Amino acid sequence: MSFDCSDYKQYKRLHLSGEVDLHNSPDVRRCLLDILNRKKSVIVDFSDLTYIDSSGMATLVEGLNIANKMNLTLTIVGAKDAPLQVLQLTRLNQVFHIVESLEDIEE
Amino acid sequence: MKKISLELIVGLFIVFGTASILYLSVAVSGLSIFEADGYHLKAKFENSSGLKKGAVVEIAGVKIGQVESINLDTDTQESLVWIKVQTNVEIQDDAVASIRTAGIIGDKFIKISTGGGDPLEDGDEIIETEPSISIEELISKYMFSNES
Amino acid sequence: MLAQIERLGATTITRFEDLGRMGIFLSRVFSSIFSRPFGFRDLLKQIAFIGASSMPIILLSGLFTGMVLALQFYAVMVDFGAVELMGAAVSKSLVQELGPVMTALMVIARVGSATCAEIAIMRNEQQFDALTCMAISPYRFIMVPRLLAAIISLPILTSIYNLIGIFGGYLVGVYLKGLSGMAYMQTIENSITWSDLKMTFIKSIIFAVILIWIAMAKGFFVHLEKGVSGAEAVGKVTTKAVVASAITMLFADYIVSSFLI
Amino acid sequence: MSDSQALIKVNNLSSAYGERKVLFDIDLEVKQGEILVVMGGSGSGKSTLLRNMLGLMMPSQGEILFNGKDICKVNQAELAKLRQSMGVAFQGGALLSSLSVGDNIKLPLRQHTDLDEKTISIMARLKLELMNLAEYEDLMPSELSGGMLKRAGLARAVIMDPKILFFDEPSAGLDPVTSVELDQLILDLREAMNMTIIVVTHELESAFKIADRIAVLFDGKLVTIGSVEHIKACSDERVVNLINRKPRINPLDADKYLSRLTKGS
Repeated sequence: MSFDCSDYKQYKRLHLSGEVDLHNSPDVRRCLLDILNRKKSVIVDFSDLTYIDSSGMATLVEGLNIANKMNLTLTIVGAKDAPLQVLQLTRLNQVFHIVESLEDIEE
Repeated sequence: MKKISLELIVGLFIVFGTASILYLSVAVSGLSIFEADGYHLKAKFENSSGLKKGAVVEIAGVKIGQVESINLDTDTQESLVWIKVQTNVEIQDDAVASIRTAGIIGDKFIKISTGGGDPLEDGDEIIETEPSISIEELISKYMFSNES
Repeated sequence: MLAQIERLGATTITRFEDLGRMGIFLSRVFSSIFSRPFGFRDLLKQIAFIGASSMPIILLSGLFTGMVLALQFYAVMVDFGAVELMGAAVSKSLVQELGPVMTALMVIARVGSATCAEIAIMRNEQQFDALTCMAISPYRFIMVPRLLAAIISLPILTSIYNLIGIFGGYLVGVYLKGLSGMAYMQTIENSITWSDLKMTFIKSIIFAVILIWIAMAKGFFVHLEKGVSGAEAVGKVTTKAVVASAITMLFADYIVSSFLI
Repeated sequence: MSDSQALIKVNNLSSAYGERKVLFDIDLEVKQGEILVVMGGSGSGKSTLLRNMLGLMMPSQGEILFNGKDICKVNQAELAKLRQSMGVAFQGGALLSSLSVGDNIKLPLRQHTDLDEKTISIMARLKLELMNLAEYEDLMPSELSGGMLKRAGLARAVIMDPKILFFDEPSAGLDPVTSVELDQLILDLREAMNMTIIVVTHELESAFKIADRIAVLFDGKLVTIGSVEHIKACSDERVVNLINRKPRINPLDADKYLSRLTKGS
């Protein structure tokens, strides 16, 4: 698993690739909370993500909650396959703002 | 609320329990954690049978110290008893130390009858002593006097 | 005749097997004490249950034991003119013998039975299987907090029992029989030695291990009970645990006393 | 599912309680992502097979391989690691009676991971939501009904997102609606998480609905194993009886019957 953080328009883009599981979700969490603490809206890029477990999902839920409180946004981009199915199974697809590709994000 | 009460209960229990353990060991059994102030005197007895380490030393029925050690003085074949006396109590060089018994079958203790001479200092010896009183003497005492 | 001998042999073997199983159980519990993570909250819960909640019964029984002791010693000692020594007599019997033994009996009745039944029900409901399948050792997770809580609680309860018993003796001796309070306390101070206190502690710790061990092990092996199952088996092992721990405790009391007196 | 490599292999397994043998030479394989249903009447040895596969009971003979490792032979540390990738939902839930439902579900995470308490709490709630148990988090197990306990047990079993899920009697004692929901949930879990699921049951309907393959046990022997169609088409008398729910008929010997009834008098 690897993740990197870059700027995209006025957002911060958190790009996850590979598998997010119990062992590396704390790293993702630290990075996500750090971005939100700096009052930046986040785009979580799922396009290269092959698997995300519930600890990863829980991390994103926590992030979304913080973002909403601070009037920021957390958007998931390019979810497909297994990660998308996990979102659907837990019905989190109705909670997160999910778009298909980066171009769909409004300014 | 529930969480606080669990810690509180256990905390109280342990504090209360430790206090009673301390009380048992310090107050009841007379063990002192901090060495009480005092000075040491020695006395030689012809016979100290029944006297134990920690036994009470008293003047006029008041506890003023305790027995520290009991050994045999190999020169004189007498019993060498070291006692510790509270600092504020003066014992004179002509005082008499005698070993007595509380009741008929009670514990032995050392009774000191004070004199009028110069005060003794740490390490001095009480010269005049009376040994343990034998049971026969005790009975005769009971029969002929009302002193208890 | 031959059949009877055979049966006797079989029962003996079963008994030895039971004992061996319980021994292995205890050694596993002890060797799990230092494995991580340590359940500190569980330990607190168990101290609250074994120790703190036993206070009322300990205070009451200690008080009455002390009072009865004082009455009886008075009746005997008054004939010898030795009533001044009542404090010594009451405190010596409490600290050396009655304190640890009575406290342990009270805790067996209150905690031993409850622990045995609880663990037996956990076994019946497959809770230990579930723990094992979650890679959580039942010894570390369930047994160790109970063992440690018993080892911590019993000496404390015993001390409280001793003190309250001495106080009970004081009440009877001083207020009922007119002894001097000073004399009562003075003889206690003279007669109780460090080795008496050591005895109280050693006994209470040994009793703690015995009672919690037997309660836990009997409950843990409820499924091996022959001819009974379910609720009936829970009842049966609980009774067995109470009887066995009381007897083992008294036996150990004799052994320890004969070594330490 | 396209991956046809066997995740679990049971070779020549026999098991016994003391002298009484209950399993005889069982051979079976479970593939990655497959749902295998083990079926049989009561006393057929299906629970014993499950206990053996979980390492709760030592087989008297044979081996059980997970990814090629025999669970009877691996050391404690490896066994613990293996078990963290397995989830087990027991028949009655087997929740610890001293912990609340929420704490029960969080237990494996608290014991085995260093995750933040906030993450753990959200993870537990996600699973509770999945099982329709959201409002029961703070209740004690004794306050729940049998069906809820079973679902809470399942929530705990999947809290670590295991690769393999064992489920003992999912629909026993449940009302039909809950039972259907639970079947759907098993299918969803496989779909979303690619779990390998082994279900032990005696319920025909649910077995036919969820199973990729069904193994039928009878008196401790594996009668047949195969797809639902294979089982439905199977001509073995024992399987047919099981499917058609025919009572067992023992041929009656009138004299022996009479002597059995009047034995001892």
